[in-house]
Amino acid sequence: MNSNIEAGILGGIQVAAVVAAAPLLNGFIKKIKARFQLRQGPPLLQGYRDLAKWLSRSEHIAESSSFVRVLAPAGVLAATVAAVLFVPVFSERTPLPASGDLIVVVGLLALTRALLTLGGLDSGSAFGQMGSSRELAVGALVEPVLLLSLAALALQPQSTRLGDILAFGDAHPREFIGLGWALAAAGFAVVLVAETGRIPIDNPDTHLELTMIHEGMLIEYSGRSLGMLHYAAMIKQLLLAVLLVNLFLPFGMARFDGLPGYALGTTLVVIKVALAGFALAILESALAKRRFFELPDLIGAAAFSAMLGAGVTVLFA
Amino acid sequence: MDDNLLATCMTLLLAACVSSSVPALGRFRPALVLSALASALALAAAVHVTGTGEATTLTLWEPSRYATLELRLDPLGAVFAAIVGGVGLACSVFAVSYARHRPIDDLVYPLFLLMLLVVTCAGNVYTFLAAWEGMALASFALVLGDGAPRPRRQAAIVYLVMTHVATVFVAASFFIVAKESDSAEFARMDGSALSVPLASLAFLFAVVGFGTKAGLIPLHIWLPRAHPVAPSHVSALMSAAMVKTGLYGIARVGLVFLGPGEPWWGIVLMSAGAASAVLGVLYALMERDIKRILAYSTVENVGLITVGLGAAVALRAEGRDALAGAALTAALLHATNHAWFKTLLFLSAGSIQRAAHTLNIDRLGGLARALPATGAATLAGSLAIAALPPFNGFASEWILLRALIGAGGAGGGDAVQLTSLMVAGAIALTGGLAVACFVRMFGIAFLGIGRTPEAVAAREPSPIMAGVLSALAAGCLATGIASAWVVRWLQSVPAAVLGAPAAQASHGGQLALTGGGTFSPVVIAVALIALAPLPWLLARMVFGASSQTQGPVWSTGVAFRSTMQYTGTSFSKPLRLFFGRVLLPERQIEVIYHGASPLPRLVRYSGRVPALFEERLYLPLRALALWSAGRLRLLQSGSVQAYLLYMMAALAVLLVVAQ
Amino acid sequence: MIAAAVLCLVLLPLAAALVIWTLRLRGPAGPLSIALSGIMLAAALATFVRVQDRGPQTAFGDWIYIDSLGVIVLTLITVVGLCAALNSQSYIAHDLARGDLRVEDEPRYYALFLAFMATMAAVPVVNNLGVMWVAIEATTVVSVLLVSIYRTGHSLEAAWKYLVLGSVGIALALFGTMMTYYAASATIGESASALNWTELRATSVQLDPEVMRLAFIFVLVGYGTKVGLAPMHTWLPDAHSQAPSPVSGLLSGVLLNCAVYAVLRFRVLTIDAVGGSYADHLLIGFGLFSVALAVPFLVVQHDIKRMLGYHSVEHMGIIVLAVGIGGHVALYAAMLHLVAHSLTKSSLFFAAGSVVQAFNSRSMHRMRGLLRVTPVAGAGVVVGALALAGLPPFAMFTSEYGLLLGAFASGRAVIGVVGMLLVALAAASLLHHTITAAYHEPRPNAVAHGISVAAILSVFAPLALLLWVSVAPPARFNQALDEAVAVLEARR
Amino acid sequence: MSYEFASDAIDVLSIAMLIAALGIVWTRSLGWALVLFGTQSSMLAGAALHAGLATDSPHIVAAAGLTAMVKVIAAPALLWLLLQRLPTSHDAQPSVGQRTGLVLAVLIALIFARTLDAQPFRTAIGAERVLPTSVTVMLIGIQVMVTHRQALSQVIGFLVLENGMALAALTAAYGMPLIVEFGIFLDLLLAVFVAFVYTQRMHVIFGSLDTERLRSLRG
Repeated sequence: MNSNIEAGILGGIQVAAVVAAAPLLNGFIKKIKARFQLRQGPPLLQGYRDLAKWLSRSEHIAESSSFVRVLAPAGVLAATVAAVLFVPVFSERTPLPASGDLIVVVGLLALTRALLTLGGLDSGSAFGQMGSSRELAVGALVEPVLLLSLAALALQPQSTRLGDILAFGDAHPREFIGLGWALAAAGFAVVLVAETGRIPIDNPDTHLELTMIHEGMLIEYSGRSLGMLHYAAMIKQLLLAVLLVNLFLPFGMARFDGLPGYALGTTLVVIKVALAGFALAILESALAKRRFFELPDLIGAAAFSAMLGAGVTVLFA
Repeated sequence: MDDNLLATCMTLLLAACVSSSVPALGRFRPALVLSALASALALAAAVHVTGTGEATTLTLWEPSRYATLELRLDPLGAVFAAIVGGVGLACSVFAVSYARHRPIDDLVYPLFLLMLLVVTCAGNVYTFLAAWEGMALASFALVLGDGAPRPRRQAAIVYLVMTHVATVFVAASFFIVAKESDSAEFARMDGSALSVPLASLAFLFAVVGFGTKAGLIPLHIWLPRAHPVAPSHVSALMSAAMVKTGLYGIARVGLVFLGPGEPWWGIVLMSAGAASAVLGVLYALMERDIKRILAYSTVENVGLITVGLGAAVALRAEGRDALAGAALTAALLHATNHAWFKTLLFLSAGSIQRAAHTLNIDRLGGLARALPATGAATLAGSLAIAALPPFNGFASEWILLRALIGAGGAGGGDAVQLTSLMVAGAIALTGGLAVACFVRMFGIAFLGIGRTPEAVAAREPSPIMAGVLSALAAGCLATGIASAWVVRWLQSVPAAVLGAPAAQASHGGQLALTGGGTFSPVVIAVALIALAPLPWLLARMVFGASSQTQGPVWSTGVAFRSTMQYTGTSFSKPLRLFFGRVLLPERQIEVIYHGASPLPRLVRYSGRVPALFEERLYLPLRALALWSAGRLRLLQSGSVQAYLLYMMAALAVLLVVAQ
Repeated sequence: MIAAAVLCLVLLPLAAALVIWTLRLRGPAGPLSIALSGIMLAAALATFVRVQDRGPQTAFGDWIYIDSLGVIVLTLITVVGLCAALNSQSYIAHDLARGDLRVEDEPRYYALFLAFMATMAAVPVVNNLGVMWVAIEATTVVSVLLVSIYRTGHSLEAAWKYLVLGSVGIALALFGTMMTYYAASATIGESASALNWTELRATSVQLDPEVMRLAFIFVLVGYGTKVGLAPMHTWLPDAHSQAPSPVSGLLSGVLLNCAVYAVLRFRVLTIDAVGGSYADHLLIGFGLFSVALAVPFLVVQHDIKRMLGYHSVEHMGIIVLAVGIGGHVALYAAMLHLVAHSLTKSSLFFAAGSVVQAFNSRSMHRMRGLLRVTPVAGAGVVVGALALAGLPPFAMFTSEYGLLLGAFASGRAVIGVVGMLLVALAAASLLHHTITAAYHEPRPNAVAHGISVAAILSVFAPLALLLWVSVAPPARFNQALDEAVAVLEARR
Repeated sequence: MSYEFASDAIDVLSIAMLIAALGIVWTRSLGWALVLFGTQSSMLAGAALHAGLATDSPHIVAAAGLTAMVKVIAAPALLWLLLQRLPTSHDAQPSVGQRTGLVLAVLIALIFARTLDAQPFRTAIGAERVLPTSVTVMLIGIQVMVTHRQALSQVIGFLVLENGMALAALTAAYGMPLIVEFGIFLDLLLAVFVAFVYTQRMHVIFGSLDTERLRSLRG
């Protein structure tokens, strides 16, 4: 009985931590990018100030919007936070291990994409609908890559629970790391860039309507709804970063249990996520945005590598 | 208890047929009311049989010496009987206010329901084949209606012809098994002792014969033509229930009759299913008529169910019965879930048709505000069919993917493992495309502002219809959340077919597969429902209430008009280009200039995605057949001498041969 | 009692025909033919009941012998005959009014009609196979005159081909009968009764196999021409499309049955004498070839009556195929198919007759909007087409099911499946043509046409009978089919 | 009359009938064809007479008489009458050359003589050669119908076919019961009469007896 309460508290802490740290990672990436462009860049905590600004502002609603205008932001944020419940952040123990696995996480991410695009379509403005159309096109290509890369990892531990994958990776590093793992990691990296709307697939900082995918859908939103949507985007970014680092570099996360385990886990996660953020920032500064209709080649390559990874794992496991 | 439930259901349906001929009762639509009642009874009987797991038999009469009409409802058949009952109930109630009163339809509709039921609970080969052709005939009559426009007539004829030819394969497959166990009774037919080539032939015949009815690619060409022309309540019945009888046939032959079988059978089935799923949803994305979108989406969902069946066959051939049970459970659960949301979407299409007189999404728009009830129900249906939590579509997709990933793991042959993983990838792609397809359908049709006066003037057609839609939407959500108990209800089928139940459902609504993997739809739903209002309450506490102001949509300073919105075609343009090599889209752009000025006066765009299978496979075949028939026709040249020569030749050949 | 029945069946109509021909009766000829057909039906039903209760009946010494196989064919002749007589009233009246038929041809038509009925009725009742040959030759001669009653170039051409091919076929059949007589005379002796079916059947095992092998070939090619089996079928579509529709109904419905009846008689003798599956292989070969050859002609056919003619070739092929496959189930299916085909095909020809008269053309392209211009006849055509295509609840579905079941039971599965696929293709083209014609929008100038009560009865009575026999057949019907199959099952 | 004499006579007469049939194939004039047919029928009657007397069975003798009446006198006379009344040319209009027609007929004779020779046709009179000859005459009859466009030639071809069969029936196979024989002749006469009526009607409608005109019903 007490283990349930303890797990519940730990789960709550994990969710709260992720929700709290999300804007920080975003600020960190912006700061590194600015440094590369030899400029000061916004302060690390600017993300929090932006959120506070949006959440307190009044909203301007389009006449032509329907009940979807209310449903979309609420649904997107709820789904994103719900996804955090099934992801191992500080150790291999996830808040609700028996209730969901990688398929549920993929499903919840798909739910966020669906509600976000519906929100974009709601008001009828061409920019929002263009954003939705492109987000769905990219999303449709990304989903198989996401599933296959995670499935490739799930083959060896014979379980799709993310916690088990992490524990297996930590316990048998030699079998875990291999060609299959590398290909799956490459695939997942492209997924991370695509889902968070980073260059070379999408440009997060632009306000040029015709080029933005993710920002396009939010164009009709203002005030608190806009704040919620941005917040959900930041949480998803942190969530995917955590997934990338924890599942593909699970070393040391499941070594001890109890307080010392969490401490070690937390420090490792913070370092790894920072490194990931750093890498993302380098990527954004080095590359330019690809033309939209060239994306299938990039995501297609990722899909191929994820599929190959899964195949290799099967044949040589 | 179930057999007299079945008997009363049959008599009610026959009474419905007879009542249609009584003009006086016309206004009360006795046929539909009786059909609804009968469907409810059938649903009850079927649910009870699957729940308890024991079969019930009912012998009717003997139309001829070696042909007896006999019913036998066993757990596998009862699942599909339940689907027919449930869908029949919803469609009949919906039809009371939706369907125009045509005496012929009132006669044929209950007959169609009766045939559907008899197919699912046929006890022997003769009853099955008689009901199978009767079902094809009845649905043909409903699709044909008064045969008014030419495409509707052609669609109906193509459908009847393809089904009639496919029935020969079905009969051949049954007879191969019947000859082996020298009995035509389903209970005693067992082909496990068949030699491998003969059993494979029986299996392939079954896949071709039943695949045509199910709509598997490349045998699907009748489906997207026949469903849209039928009245909505008939399309719903065809898409949600009739198509499943094809899958029931494949399951009956592949899993029950042919014993463990060969792994490559499963691989063939899984590949056909995956192809149907991906191509089905891709074509659905390119369609503009709602009913054609839903018809292609039926091809997709049939593909998903076939993947489940294929996995079950392959895994059972390799002896991994736990995973095979999971795959079979996934297939059956998806069959029931599909019945829920496909019926909902087709009936909502009927409601839209009645309200806005068109189903072309490029001429709708803004219906969410005009038809709130239909809009909300269609949104629920769209999210469910796109397999998104917390709806029922996600539950069956989860079990399917979990079974496939499990099949990909160690323990089986490499071929099965690789195929399972590739198919899992294909299903994920299908899921992504399905999200795109149904967000497009719902978004373009229901959101934004009306593109035509009819769309703007649309109003909720009738409370009964809205009521049925809301009930179905609630059903999608409820069966999503309670899918653990639905799976427990289904367990009698894997237990009967594979010898071991494949999944347990614990009290907390958590679903655990014996092949490994747990999942709790209740927890996910609670999390979503709790987390949705939480941030807003927190924000209200911290930042106080946020005021709202109304205003027109921002369109770069120009007055916002409905033509500025995206249309269905433009919305699916990115995906059309991404999958260009598969879809081979065609387009013509004509630019007309005004005298010398460089500004174009008129740009005319026309584009289409060709129906590849029809144009590259079926039409050339038909042309060849007509050409060769024309050549052979010269044999009847009209000259008596030639005819005498034929006789002389026949006589000479026989005299020489027979010595 | 049987002697009286046979007199009513054969001599009475002949006498009436003679009277009508000589006295040039015009007015009463029609009703008289209906009355006589009614009497013949009553006689046939009485014989049917008597044969079923007291076994095979003989009369006039043993010149007349009716067993259960014969009585089924006989009853079908009279049932379809009565409907044909009913249909003739309105059909001939319409043609007379339009001038297609000359006034003095009316008595000739009814005289020949009754003669045709008489000669056909004679075939299943005679014991002597030689006399049976004479009766079949007589039916050919009489029906040739009926086919050419319109005195147009086309009907003359059809009649000429029918006469030439029919006569050559019948001559070959005679040669076969003669060789059977030769083989029989070695065992029974040279008496006239050597060709009697009763004696032949009793001593069939001792017949000389070599001679019987040759005899069956000539019989099969000879009578096969009358049955319409490919490649001897070429006269059938011409004759059946040019003849007046009531006559086409008789030709397709029951005359082909008489020819099949003859082939079945010789098949039993050959199997007993030659043994093994010699006869069955020939029958399967001809059956499959007929069904296969009919399909291309059905796919591109536009003339409704020629299409029905080719369907007769196809369905006779099915019956012969089923008999060839053998075994109790397949033989039962063959007999059921024989009955169902007679009723369906005759009803279809009667309905097609009034449709052709309404549209004044036989081309299905011109018959647009069948269900709107001629609703009742159109409905008859559509329902008949569904029955002919072998869709439930009609009996042809059960018989085709039986054929496939029998094929698998007797190890000839591949033949069964190939046959059924060809039949499905033929049914597909039939459904396509009829439904397109029935549901197409009618031509603007098409005016709705009524249909006389007699014609309605002639179209829907056989269909009602068919439905009764298919869904809930009376015990007597099943028993009759069983006994017929018993006759067909050879001893060896 | 002894068996040997009768069987030799039948052999000779059957060979003669074969030659007559070849003559019909060769000739282009309908008149000659009718004459050849008449002679062939008379030979048939002779052979039947011999067989009847040898086996002293009255019904074969009666059949011989019937043959003489119907096939030697009635049928040719009927056709000659028709030929006179219709102002058509007496050309038999063969569709193949005379020589090729003859070669074809001889070919048929050889093939079927050989294949049917193996038949163990033991007859009382011992005329083993008769069956192959009769089948050959039948097939030459069909060949005449196939290779000639003239309607009357086709009728003559049909009659030759009947003769071939009657030869086998009367001599080798003890004939048929009288009642059946009578029926056969009646039918033969009826068929010729109907053919007679139709050739006249054909002449009225088409103006000639060329069956090429009868090719409009196709497909």
